[in-house]
Amino acid sequence: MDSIKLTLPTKPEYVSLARLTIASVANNMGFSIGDVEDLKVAVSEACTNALNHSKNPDTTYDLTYIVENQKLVFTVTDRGIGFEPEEVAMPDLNGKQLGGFGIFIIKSLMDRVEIISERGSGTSITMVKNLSTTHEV
Amino acid sequence: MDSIKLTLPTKPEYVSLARLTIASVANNMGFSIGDVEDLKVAVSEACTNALNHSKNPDTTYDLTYIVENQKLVFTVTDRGIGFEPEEVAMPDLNGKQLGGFGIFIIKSLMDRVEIISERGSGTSITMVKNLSTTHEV
Amino acid sequence: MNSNNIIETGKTSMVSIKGEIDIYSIEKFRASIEKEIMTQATQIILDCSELSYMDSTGMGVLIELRNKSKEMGQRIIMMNPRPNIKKLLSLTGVDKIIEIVDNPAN
Amino acid sequence: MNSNNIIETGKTSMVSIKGEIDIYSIEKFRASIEKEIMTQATQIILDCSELSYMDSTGMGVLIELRNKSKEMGQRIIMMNPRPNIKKLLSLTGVDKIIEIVDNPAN
Ligand SMILES: Nc1ncnc2c1ncn2[C@@H]1O[C@H](COP(=O)(O)OP(=O)(O)O)[C@@H](O)[C@H]1O
Ligand SMILES: Nc1ncnc2c1ncn2[C@@H]1O[C@H](COP(=O)(O)OP(=O)(O)O)[C@@H](O)[C@H]1O
Repeated sequence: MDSIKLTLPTKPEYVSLARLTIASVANNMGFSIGDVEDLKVAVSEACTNALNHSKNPDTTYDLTYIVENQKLVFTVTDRGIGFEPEEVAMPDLNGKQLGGFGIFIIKSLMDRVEIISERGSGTSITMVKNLSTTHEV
Repeated sequence: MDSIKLTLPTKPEYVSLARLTIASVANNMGFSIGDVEDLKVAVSEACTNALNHSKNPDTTYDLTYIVENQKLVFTVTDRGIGFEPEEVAMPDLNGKQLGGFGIFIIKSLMDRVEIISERGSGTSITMVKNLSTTHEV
Repeated sequence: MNSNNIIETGKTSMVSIKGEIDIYSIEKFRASIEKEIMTQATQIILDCSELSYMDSTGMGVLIELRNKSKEMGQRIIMMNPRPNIKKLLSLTGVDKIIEIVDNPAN
Repeated sequence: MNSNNIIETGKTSMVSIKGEIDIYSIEKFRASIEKEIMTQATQIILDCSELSYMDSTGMGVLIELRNKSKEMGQRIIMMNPRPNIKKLLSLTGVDKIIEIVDNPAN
């Protein structure tokens, strides 16, 4: 069980580093091309939320990738304002709504998602992708 | 001044992540292709030393990249046995010697190198590459 | 549908979208499409053959731009999005309001 | 120097070295060259056209393999190393004991 930690500046220009590193780790683990793309999207959505919503007072936020036997477990953690994950509504998928897709996309693409958020102290979203999953684009 | 931190497993298969991330950061900063290659070599040499020599009892070691105005400052830190940097001899460059090139290569390619090492508590090597340097391969 | 013909008609603009669209590059993307909307072309084709990455930030702006262009009586068409991006367009329902075509020439 | 001719002589082996040689991939590299040394070819050409990365770990093994092959009366030649790798070969003096050739065909 190998663990990789990445601390990134709370700035849009570094979100690509989250994608680059997860793609490399997932490739080496043997994930399919389609799964690697899904992992890039999931980690980016979580980083984008940390930048857009957390009001993170810190100049950095954290990512952890844990390489397990048959799965990749990764977490994005900010030290921002937090929110109530249960109160986030499922987006309308009729092309009218401009936002609100991030968490929905993450949940659609990953095998397991856990959000731990506390008002005033921040949010931590943990995503799991199983290696064996073979639903391919 | 943006700072990126990366904690990697003390294993050969993850050294490529150090190269991947420094290449991305350096590219975005506007370093030339040749300089990016030199940065990849320098960071790899430092990681390779952490793996080969530090006897790091930890499962991980750390990298930091600091993006400054006109330079990239990066550090590789292990929590291993340490050594005396002054006692490292310049390698023979006659093709007879099998090793001892790492620190020599780092010093040749980078603009500034500082090694802080303490017996029993570990080694930290800080390397600096200036953006303006225009010696190209 | 052939890109040369299209450009000749004078009513269609073609924009090639390359690289990655994310929270960093989104404003550049928005600006380049808004420029096309201003030209009052009746059709705006986004050539996505070389678009390697797009996420929900891009979806949101696509919907926004499509609403704007609809007001102007224009159509936006996405050409040759890669499978990973198609998947997201479908997941979010964006493919119901923006036409997606695969150009066999590519 | 043409790779086809070389292979026809039967005394020369050609090995294509691809990707990155570092502390992770070094054992695979060493093994593949040692296999060639065993064939007792008089020349071993390492085609480095697609070798994107090599550092001091690779330099050390190159010197080691060159010593072994010299004992067997063999020559090792590196063909088409990229500028970044050439720079390290020169910096470490490895280019003094291993012949480096640029094949204009590549
Ligand atoms: N890291 C976070 N910190 C605070 N609030 C968050 C965070 N992530 C998500 N949220 C809240 O959840 C909502 C839904 O997020 P999401 O599904 O990603 O869509 P969007 O980002 O487009 O609003 C956000 O609008 C925000 O209120
Ligand atoms: N991180 C480290 N921890 C302990 N010793 C080190 C470290 N880095 C370098 N050294 C010492 O310095 C010597 C020279 O290192 P280097 O120039 O990289 O060549 P090589 O790794 O081939 O020996 C090593 O042999 C080792 O004794």
